[in-house]
Amino acid sequence: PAYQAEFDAKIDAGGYIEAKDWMPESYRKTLVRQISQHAHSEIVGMLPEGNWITRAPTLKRKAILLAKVQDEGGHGLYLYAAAETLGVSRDELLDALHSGRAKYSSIFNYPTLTWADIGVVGWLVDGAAIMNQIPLCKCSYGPYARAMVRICKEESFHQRQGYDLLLTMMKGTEEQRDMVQDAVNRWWWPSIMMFGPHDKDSTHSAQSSRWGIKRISNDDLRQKFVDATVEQAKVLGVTMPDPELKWNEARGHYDFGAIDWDEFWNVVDGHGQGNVDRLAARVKAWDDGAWVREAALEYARKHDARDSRAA
Amino acid sequence: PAYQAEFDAKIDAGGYIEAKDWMPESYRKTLVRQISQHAHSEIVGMLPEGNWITRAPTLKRKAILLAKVQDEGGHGLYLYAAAETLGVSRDELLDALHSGRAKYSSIFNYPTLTWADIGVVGWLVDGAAIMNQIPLCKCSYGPYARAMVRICKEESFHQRQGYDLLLTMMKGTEEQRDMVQDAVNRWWWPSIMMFGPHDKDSTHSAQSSRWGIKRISNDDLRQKFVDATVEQAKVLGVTMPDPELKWNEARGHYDFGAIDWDEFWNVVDGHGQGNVDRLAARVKAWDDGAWVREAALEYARKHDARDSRAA
Amino acid sequence: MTQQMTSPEHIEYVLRLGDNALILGQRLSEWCGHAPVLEEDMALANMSLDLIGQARMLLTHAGRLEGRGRDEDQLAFLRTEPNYRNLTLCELPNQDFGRTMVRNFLYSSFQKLLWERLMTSSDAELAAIAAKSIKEARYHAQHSGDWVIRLGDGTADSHARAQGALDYLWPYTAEFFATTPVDDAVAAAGVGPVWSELETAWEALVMPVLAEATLTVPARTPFRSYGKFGRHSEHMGHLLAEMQIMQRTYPGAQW
Amino acid sequence: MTQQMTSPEHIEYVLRLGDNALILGQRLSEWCGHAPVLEEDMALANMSLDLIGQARMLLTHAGRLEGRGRDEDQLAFLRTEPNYRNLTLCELPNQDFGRTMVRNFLYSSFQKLLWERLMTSSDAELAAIAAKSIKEARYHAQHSGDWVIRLGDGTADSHARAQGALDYLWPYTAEFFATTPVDDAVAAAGVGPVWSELETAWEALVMPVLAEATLTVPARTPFRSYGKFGRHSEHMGHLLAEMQIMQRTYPGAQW
Repeated sequence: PAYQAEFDAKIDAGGYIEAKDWMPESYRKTLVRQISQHAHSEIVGMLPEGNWITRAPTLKRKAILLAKVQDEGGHGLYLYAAAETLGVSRDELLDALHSGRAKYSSIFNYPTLTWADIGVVGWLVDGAAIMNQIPLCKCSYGPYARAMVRICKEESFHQRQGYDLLLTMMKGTEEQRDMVQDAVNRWWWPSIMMFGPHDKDSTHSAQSSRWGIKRISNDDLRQKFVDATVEQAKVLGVTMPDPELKWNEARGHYDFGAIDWDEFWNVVDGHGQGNVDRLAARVKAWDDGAWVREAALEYARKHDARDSRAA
Repeated sequence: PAYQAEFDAKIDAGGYIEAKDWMPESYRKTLVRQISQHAHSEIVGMLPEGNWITRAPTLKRKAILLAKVQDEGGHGLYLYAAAETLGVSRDELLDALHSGRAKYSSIFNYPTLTWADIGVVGWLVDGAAIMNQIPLCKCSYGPYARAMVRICKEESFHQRQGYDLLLTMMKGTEEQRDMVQDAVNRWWWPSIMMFGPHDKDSTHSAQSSRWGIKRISNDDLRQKFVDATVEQAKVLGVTMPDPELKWNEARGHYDFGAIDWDEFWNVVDGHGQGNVDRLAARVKAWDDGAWVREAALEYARKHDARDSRAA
Repeated sequence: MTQQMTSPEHIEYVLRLGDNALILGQRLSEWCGHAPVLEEDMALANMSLDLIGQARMLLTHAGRLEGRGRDEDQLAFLRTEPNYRNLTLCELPNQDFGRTMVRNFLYSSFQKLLWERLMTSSDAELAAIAAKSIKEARYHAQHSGDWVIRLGDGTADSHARAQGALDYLWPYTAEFFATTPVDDAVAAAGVGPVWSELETAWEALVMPVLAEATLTVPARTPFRSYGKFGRHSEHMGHLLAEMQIMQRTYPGAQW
Repeated sequence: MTQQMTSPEHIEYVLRLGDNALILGQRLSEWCGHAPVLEEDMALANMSLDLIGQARMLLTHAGRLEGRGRDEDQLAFLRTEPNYRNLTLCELPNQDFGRTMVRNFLYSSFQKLLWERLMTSSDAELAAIAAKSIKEARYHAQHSGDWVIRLGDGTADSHARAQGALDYLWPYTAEFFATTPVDDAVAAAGVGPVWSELETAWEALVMPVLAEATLTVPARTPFRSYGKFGRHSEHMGHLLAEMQIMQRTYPGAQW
């Protein structure tokens, strides 16, 4: 209880909780769930973009995409490291992913069908991710907050690159413009679903908000994203697949149509073959790599043994 | 000895030995080696052509190539069946192939690098094969002779299709004609090596000739092939990569340059990564299919058991 | 050439039939030389050949209906991905022999029903193609159905693989029966059936075989695939890259 | 731009360097998301990125030397197979992590020697590229060499896999040192070394690591591969079909 009071005071003062500090078990659990889910999303998220690396249309774009996917691997690393400060190992977390117990952002279950998807994923998906993540840079858990600062910086770079890719395509042939519009049509609704259920249907928000893990509500973030993105769409010359999308002078915001939550929950619940394929790809990589990890361990064991004999 | 005399008489009279007939052990062994080597060549030979099925430039050509490769599988089947009449099982023969004990025609270790290779393989490789095989249609072992009749008929159909493919390409663009010439450059020498060593260096010929398993000498068949093929090359408009190739009025045949037998023996002895890749592909197919073969056996076993219980 | 009955829906319907045959034929052709036994190498090549043959007739017919001078090869090799109308099921990777056979069974059972109905199409050319193709579909369904039973009721390993294949593929069969205005228009013109009407008959064909194979049919989920509407899986682009490369590299050349 | 020293051999020599980087970079990029541990996902992406970066500089330079207005992308994506001059080793499929690492080690050890020599090239642009690339090659050789040792001297299984990888790849390394008139001409102009001269130094680099990895170096066989002469393996066509498809499908488009 004394610990609890100290913890609460630190939270209320806007201070950071560090790994060595006492924290309530539910705080720890919530953070592990949230950070690992985010880490898993980064590494699963390498797959839809990785799908186009070998077919990138120019060497410059191939290099940009490679660097981006590499950054995502890096984000996964920071985040697993942040989760490890809370007393779980990366292997345990990966096991939860591979066995289907842990979740990752269901946005990555959607397929990347054309090169324009690479641009749209950068623009909309990374854009929505940043909107979600910026508040986390000031979240109450220090290691997570510091990881998010670095991640947000890189993500906004990725978003600009995605947008630049689309600008180039929109200046190209009619076929290229159609490709961009088609990709926007497929990714728009999934992107705005990335902010999660409406506030009234959201379970974790109150407690998380108290802890400074979730500082802004789903609906507020979503509105912010829509407002920013619709303006960018105008510059780009694409239209969002939502006839109800229009500026509301009174609210000072864009109104938009009703979200198809059945679709959202279907994808979250894994009733998508995308989920099956993504998970199978991760599990296969892990299983195929088992002999490599074992070899590295065995080599280290042998050489530690030799070294200590020599000593 | 009485059996031997009867066997010799039948051979001398140009009659057929059948599976149930007595035959010398060395005759049986020679035939098993020759027939199984031929069977293996057919199924390994599916690989270099199979390499282009998914990339065939038109649907018509894709269908022709599929049918051809299917025919080769069929030849493999007839030949394994002919070998089985001599008391070896297909599984034993395949085991000898997979373990590297049995040989197959080393021509199939060469890669198919462009679509023109598909035509040239039909024209030159099947052409040389037919030249080798026609005498076998009258060989002394009945089941083998009958298999060869059917095979030769189909092979000459394939050869015409290959030639037709090349004629079409030669009527096309300069790029297409270059592709054909390049393929001819790569396949010409390997094709004429298909007739084996010069008669003076050939080990099996005398006995095989006595048995009617090998009726015409390597060098005679090779000459016949060169004479026929050079004329076809003229019609096609390609040149063979042999500056010494020219009509010899006195001999009534084409003279040609010296064969690089080092190259021949390197490829026969498997000092080619082609050999490694082809064999690996066959072994992988066999190993990957083990569970299917086991399932079929187990299903048959269970249902035979059920049927006999029911009876 | 039956110009009076041609409509965009009619063309799309024929293209869809042709693309199914083309794309599954392409997939099956990848097996060439890699099957578990020689007899299956030949059977798979043979089924691929049947499907490529169907694709040739159907795409040629679609090109004529369209009237823009596109032949079978231009349609087969020079469209972009969203213009292919095949079922997603057809483009999925072969994976192992089990998945290949379960797919062939699910698909060719459906095709059998389709060709039966198309034999009386008001489009005489399509009816003729159906009359030829139905025999092939019957053989494909028989051959793959026999394997589904052997694998499902074989060893523990083969049962697990066959069940895994069915679990993986089953959700994609919902697409067979997804309603579309194209079907309604085509049915109204007597060209062919609305595919959703075939669901009951299809289940009556496949369920007994799956039962004999001791396989458990998965429950339907809300998952839907959209290949026949032109929205494909990630696998399609890789398949097309390989299939199209010659025509893309040498535009206009004769082969 | 050093026009006075440009010869067809010079262009081909630079193209060969560029194609090595391009094709191995393409292969390594296939690993993305599929490596044994996350750190290796990043390392492989990083090495691929280094190689694509080298390819961009080298192909741009080759295009300028050629003077026909071809940029890096036209050279990377719009040549036909025999015009690619990479070593066959670079185009072989990745297969498992072991084969990938053994290849990287054999190749980057060679590349390290090459860049060292090219830092003093009479072609100033090439010398500048070499100065940048040598750091990358050093890292690649270090990273892959560490893995070769760990895998070779790890478990029985990893030893067998590493040995199998070495047995498979070793024959292709003879191509590094195959003599060609191109090298002679280029060496005479001071542009770069004759590759065959590097054999002893290369063996001095790789042998100790292979020995520490407890691997047996196969005997040289008469087998020769000819990728750098434009005659590739069957694997190359499939790699190119995938790599080129966008440029082949949308000629002239900007991306």
